[in-house]
Amino acid sequence: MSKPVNVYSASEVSKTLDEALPSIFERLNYTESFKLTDTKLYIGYSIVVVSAVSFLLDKQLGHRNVIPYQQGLVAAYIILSSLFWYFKKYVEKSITYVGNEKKTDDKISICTRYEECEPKYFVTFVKNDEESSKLEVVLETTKVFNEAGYLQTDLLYNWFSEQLKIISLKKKE
Amino acid sequence: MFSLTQRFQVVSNQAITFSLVIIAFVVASSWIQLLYPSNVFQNTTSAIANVTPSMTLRTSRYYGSQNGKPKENVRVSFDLESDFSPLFNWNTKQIFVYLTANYNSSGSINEVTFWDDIITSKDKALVQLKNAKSKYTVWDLESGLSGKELDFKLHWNIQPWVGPLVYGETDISGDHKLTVEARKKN
Amino acid sequence: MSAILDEIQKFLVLPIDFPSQKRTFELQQNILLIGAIAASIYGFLTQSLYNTLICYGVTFVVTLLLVVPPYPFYNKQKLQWVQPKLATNL
Amino acid sequence: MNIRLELAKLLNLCFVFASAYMFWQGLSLFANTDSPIVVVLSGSMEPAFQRGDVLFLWNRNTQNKVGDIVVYENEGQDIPIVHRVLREHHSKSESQNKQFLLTKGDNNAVNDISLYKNKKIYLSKEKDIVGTVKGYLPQIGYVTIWVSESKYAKYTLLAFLGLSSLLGGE
Repeated sequence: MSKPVNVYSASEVSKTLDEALPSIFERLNYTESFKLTDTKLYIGYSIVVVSAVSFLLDKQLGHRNVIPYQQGLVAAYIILSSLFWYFKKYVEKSITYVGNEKKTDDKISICTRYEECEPKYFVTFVKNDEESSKLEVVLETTKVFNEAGYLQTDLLYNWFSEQLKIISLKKKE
Repeated sequence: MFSLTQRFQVVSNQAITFSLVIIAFVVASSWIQLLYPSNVFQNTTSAIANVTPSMTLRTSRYYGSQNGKPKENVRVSFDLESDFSPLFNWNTKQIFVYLTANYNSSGSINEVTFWDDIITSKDKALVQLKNAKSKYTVWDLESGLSGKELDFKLHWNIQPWVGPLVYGETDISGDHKLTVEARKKN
Repeated sequence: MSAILDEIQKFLVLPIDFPSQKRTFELQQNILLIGAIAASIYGFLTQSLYNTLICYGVTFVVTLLLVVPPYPFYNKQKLQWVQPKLATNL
Repeated sequence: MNIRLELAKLLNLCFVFASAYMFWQGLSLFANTDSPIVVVLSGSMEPAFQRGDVLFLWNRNTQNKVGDIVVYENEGQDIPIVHRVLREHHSKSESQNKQFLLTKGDNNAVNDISLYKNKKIYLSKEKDIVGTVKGYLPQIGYVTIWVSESKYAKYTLLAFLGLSSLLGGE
């Protein structure tokens, strides 16, 4: 087990749960799709590269000699940052996990969020991008963490497999 | 608010945010105090009299001489009166007042300082000088000052406790123009 | 070494319960807001920035004292978490 | 070990530095100067500016007036000096944008000629001036002086950073 978290911190708890999702779904026979994460990382690191170039230019050649380049770099930084912000807000939304069932190839996307000062983890499942299969549930974080701050992965696994059963039942109706 | 450090950070951030608002209020209110009840940018007056120049020749680099050629250095003595107390409000740390002269020479436009003073409190804001000597000895960039017409002005600059620096010029009365006599060739 | 650091870290986290988190957040916001307004007005009326600084500084210290320490009454509504027995089963 | 998770964590850390640096760079371009914010290091402008005060500079003006407080750097020296313009001389023709300045610290007895390099007796607005002081915040910058000059302060800061990163959990 990794480091314990402060269970009275809604953000830390939710982050730990987010990070546990891939391994849980691995056990549930899903393969993760990294499209969103990778796009985000590409944009993010291009921002870092732009700033690094700007920094090195300034240090090596001096501010006065590279003003036109710096203007370009600052413009690129602003554009990329707004792109990053747009991507996070409107494309990724709060999707933390996307994966496919290994046999049936059913796609599942999971959005998660938390609210300050509440021991709750809000999870929304969407199967195969169908609006009808949408399932919104709330996980009481008191049920998967112990007082010392360790995540009980088995309990979390059980909870998620139950939810998946509910979704598949819902579809048959 | 979930841990000791986080609580400390939240309180500090909040305090910094509000202190920026306080600073904005201080800057805005002191600016308004400069405009009302009387607009100090227009209504600060000064009177100058008895401006008399004296000239010496110097050969030091620190007195404008280059390549060993002697340079004309001019000092003036003068009477000056002005009241700067309306410039003091809660955001005034000090006022810097300076007496300058403008003149034109063949190729350039020039402004030079003859005298300045720092006023640190409202009690000392009344400037009354009799036969005062200029603090600086002044030379011209190119040739010399003989024959140049000097036009004296009294400026002020408020250094605030926080915020932007404020500059202004007094409405000067009295005989503030002076032509420096040509040096007698001997 | 890291075990000791973990101990220190655990010891210094000092959490408070969820309702108190909400309460302290609102509390510090309100006190600081009122303090800031009072400091501005008091300083302006006395025409002294020093008074503003002192007034606001006192507000800040008071807020810190009220909000930062994990007083017992901020920890009355602790929750029931998963029993540690299960942890050993893992 | 999940490589994407580690990369995302590293990205967050990089963003802190990147955004701070790009903000500074943007401000430099906006104010057209290589250091838009300076911390006062000497007492030569006391009582107007004390050590540790933070000054905001602007360098889009083509000329300075007498009385302006300017920051200049001598050629080959990286020490910015904050002093007041005592005299200005600029040419009559608009096309020739040259201006010569003589500066002095309010708290100094004499002008700055002895500070200028290469036997100059004037500064060039275009070449030597870093910026004109427009705004002022008191004492905030004292931390930087304190850290760069006292080794105890350096250790205290390091200890504080270490402790806060330890307690922050990230």
